Amino acid sequence: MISFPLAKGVVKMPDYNRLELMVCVGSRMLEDHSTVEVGTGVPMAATMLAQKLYAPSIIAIFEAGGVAPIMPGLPISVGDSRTFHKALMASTMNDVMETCQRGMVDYTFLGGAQIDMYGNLNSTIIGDNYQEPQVRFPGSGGANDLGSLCWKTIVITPMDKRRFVEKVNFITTPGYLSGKGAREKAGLPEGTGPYKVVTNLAVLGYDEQTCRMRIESLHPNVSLEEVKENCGFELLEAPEIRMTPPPTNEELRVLREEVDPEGYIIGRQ
Amino acid sequence: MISFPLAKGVVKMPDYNRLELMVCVGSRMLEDHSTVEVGTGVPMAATMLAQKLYAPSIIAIFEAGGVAPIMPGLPISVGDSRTFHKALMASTMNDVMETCQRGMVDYTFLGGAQIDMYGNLNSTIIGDNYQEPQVRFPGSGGANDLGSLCWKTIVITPMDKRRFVEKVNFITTPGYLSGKGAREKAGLPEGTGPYKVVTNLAVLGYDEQTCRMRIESLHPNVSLEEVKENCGFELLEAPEIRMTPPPTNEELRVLREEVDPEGYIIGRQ
Amino acid sequence: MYENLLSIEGGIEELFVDPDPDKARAAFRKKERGLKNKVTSVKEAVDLLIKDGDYLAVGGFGHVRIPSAIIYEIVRQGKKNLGLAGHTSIYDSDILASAGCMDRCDISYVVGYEIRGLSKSARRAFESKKIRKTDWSNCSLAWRFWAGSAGLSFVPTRVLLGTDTFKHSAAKTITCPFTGKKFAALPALYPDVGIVHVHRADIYGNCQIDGMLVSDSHLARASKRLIITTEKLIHNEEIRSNPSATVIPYWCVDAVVEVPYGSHPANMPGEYWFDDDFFKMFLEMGKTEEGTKKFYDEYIYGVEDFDEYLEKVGGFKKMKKLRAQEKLIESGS
Amino acid sequence: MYENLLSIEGGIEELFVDPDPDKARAAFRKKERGLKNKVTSVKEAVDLLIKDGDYLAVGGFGHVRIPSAIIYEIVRQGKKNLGLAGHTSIYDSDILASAGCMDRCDISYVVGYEIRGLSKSARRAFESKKIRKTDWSNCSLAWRFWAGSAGLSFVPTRVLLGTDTFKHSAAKTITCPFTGKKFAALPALYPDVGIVHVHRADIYGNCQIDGMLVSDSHLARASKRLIITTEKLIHNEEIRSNPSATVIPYWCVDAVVEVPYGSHPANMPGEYWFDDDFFKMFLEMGKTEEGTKKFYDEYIYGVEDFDEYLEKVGGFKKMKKLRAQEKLIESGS
Repeated sequence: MISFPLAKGVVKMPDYNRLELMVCVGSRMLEDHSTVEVGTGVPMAATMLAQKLYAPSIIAIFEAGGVAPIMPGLPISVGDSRTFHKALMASTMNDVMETCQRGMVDYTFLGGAQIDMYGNLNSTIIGDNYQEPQVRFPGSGGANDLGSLCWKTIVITPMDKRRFVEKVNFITTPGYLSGKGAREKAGLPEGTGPYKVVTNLAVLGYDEQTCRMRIESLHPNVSLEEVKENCGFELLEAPEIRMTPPPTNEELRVLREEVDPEGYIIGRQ
Repeated sequence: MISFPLAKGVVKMPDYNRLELMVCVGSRMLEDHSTVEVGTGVPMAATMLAQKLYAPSIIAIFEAGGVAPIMPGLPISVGDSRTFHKALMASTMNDVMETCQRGMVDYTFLGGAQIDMYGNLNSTIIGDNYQEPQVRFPGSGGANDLGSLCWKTIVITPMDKRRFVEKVNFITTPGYLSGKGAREKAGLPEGTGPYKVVTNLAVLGYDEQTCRMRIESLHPNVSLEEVKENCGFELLEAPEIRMTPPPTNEELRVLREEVDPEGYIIGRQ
Repeated sequence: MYENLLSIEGGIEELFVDPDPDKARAAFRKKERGLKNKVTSVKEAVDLLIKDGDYLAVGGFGHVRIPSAIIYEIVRQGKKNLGLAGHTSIYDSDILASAGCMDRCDISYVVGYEIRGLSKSARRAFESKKIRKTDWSNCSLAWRFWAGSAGLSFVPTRVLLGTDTFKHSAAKTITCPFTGKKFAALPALYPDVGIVHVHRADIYGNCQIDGMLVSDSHLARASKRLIITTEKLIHNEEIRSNPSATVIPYWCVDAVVEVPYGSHPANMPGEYWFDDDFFKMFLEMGKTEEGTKKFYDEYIYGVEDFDEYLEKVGGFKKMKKLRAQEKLIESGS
Repeated sequence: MYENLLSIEGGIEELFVDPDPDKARAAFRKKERGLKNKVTSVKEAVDLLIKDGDYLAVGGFGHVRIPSAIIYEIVRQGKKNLGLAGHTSIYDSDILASAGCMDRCDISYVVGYEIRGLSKSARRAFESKKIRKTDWSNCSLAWRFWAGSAGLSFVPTRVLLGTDTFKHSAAKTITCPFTGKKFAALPALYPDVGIVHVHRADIYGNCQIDGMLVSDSHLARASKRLIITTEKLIHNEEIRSNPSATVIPYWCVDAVVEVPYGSHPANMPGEYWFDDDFFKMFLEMGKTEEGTKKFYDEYIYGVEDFDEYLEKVGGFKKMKKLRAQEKLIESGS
């Protein structure tokens, strides 16, 4: 089922870290000439890299109102002045989210603290007591809005058993909820939902029948076992599992020199 | 009950026509430093005259989005460029009507083809067949919105039995509907409703208990009988009926020279 | 508190446009996202984007900032059975209705010309049952556009309630789940085609409008297809130098046509005043069917395009006069 | 189609603000309509307009265009038991929560500083039950402001549905009377006090904002009282020369304070960039309770007003540097 020969223990190339890897792989996901609503953090770097290399005409949209900026540097915030620098429109949160709600936004690109097999995301709390949690995370921000309203949700997050869990503590942002048809039953727009998960080990997608997460491509020098070991639930496998092409020198150069020279994202290891 | 001595047949001063009279009387209705949403036609002239003479700081609002303009001439339309000339804001219809809906607009100033004893207005059709009426009038325009949402509705319209009718053919814009409490029961905002009707013969108001129209002041040389004869329903009388002060020379001069020199409104006799 | 939840009252007239947000989303999903040059001609825009039977929404305020060139071309091409959002619709609805292009109309304001009075030609059209009618108020149509632009199927409001305007609408009542209060639920309005005249646009369709927007930002977003006419085409760099001024983004737009004086005889705020003489003539001719026919023969069928029409109505000399009136410049003569 | 009308699902957490539109209208009815000079000081604005127990809404985007001077002054005056709309609320909510000024919060985003990570001081505050919490999403709070600005009690949307964010909100489901589809009804949000920092305002409170508005035009309109801080006071004639640029009209406003650099350490679009060093220091100090206490002692209690604070954080030299960063001007040194 695996179409390339790789074993555990192969020496990993030390020339990029896992965040650089995720940003580079994420940057290749976005179709040119499509609209993408960009969440804060890693997605901003991946989108900026995509614009510089693969999707020069991708339309990046930011939830505070920025549409299609020519970003002079990595935004620190999805609402800062870089998100509307030489933009086509500097609008409002309502306008942007209403644009998502009426079906004009193809992708959203999100991070997340926890994810389950249906792509449900938790960025709210760890713990059972909502009013007095073990850890309080920021909450939805725009994530629930975007994961509800955009056509396809791409998540970028590193992979380990604490993040990829059987059941998230709190569904902040809807994935496929409890499985096929559950989004529509809940009242969410028809035909929307999780699309890909870009991790430091693999690219994951979703099985159409069950809406469960599956392995679609393995990153260089990563084995299927390693991916499964780092996941807290049973991962399905795509009919054909490919190898993710490694970050190219060009990707890494542009990422390090032009996208995030200060290391806000890729220096957070 | 009538506090001044005037009989039918007294010679009327020919120095103003009935539209001039209505505009002048209407211009005195508006409190300075209040917000008024101005309907098209006569109300525009009355508001402009008020601004020049009595209520320099009245805040005129127009339904296409103009707020507090310094009008260089009589607007032809409640949406033309004069309604936002040197305005404080040039906004949208939604913003203006939402401002009314949240209770920020004190008065609306409307015209109307037919009115009944509860101040319900018809500007839609004459005839019984909605799809094939005898006369099709414009319809609500903004009148239903404004009469629903502003605190006090002032209507300016000449008086005769075809206009002041027992039952309007079509309630375009709500007055007190069927009487006290009916607006609230229908779902309209609490405490809103008709306030005054300025006609060519008298100023009319409403009885607080019954919400029925009543005579409050008679215009110069107009008798109570004349008012009643020109009304298709029984008019109540205010405890004290005053005499409307006649248009002053100053009012007429400003109206003719500055407000409507082209006679768009006052020349329509 | 909730006893009213099931007692929905509803207007009795026809709902002309499906408010289903998922059907609308399916249409919006197909719209072009890329930055494509969309500049075309009036003729081609109308030919390719407006089909017989379509439901139209026209921007501006009836005789202010209306897309006259497109309206005339619709008549010239003989489009049939159109629906229209008669949202403060004055000269635009009159021209379409009197030419027999329409068979249904959501009315908030038609037939009237504000202080210029009623139009006989529009009355003939709208008093006939050939145009199926449903009544609303100005802002109920504006809110319906908002609901469409927001991808919803309805919006609650506090207008229409208790009136015959409600009865002859297609609104319904709804009970607020928080307060138990009654609201008028208005169905979202997703026009097949929106048509808006703007001050400036780039070739992709990013638009700037001076002065009041009326409901055009929402109307444009709610429309499945959108035709923009613009006084001036500007370079994309001008758009990008002031992104706060973009009121309609390119992704809403399917065609951009540069039409200077494209709103004549209407008022174009900041550019030119109403052509009062023209309106007077139009309303006078409209008093008889023959007059109306003559008007169409002369000013619409009798000209090749809008430039020729502008020459017929007075050319540069007239436009200069209307500009001076708008700019409050006393004429020397 | 209507079988769902009565099966209302609802979030289980507390609704902090009454969405009754008639009660809100009664409050708005009392607001001043006249053009009054509303210029005052930070101290007086906070003293007169913010009462213990009030529910606040803060404009901007948490660390972009926030009204820092007012936030600090609220702490300095020791206001208590405040509620807050935590709508992309970052530095603003942290400062108020960590100082113990708040006892309840509608949360869509707190605790986080976007790519700068989480704040320990905010976590200590928000992980405690001393702050009662109800969760939402960013745009559900924005739509709640819209519903307030529109004088409604609710607005239907397609977010929150199916999630624990819904369960721990105070939203309810509602069935569309036209399509039978399920929506999330969000209660209108009418804050007691809104606080917005803008680029320019006149003495009456007519405001201009450059760049994205986020939700501020609606937040401002929905608030029963509104405090504006502005980088610059401008003459009313400037407002009247460009009425399309007015995003908040004076009638919403109760106080206007000129506070240059009034958003520091936040980014003020077009004016100055984030003070990165300051944020680094703040987040570092926040790691311990002692550090947090020290921060407040030094930067809030230890200064008389915002001008003194600006001197402490680096004065004109620092502001010049932040301006250069925002303007993308390479520094010579």
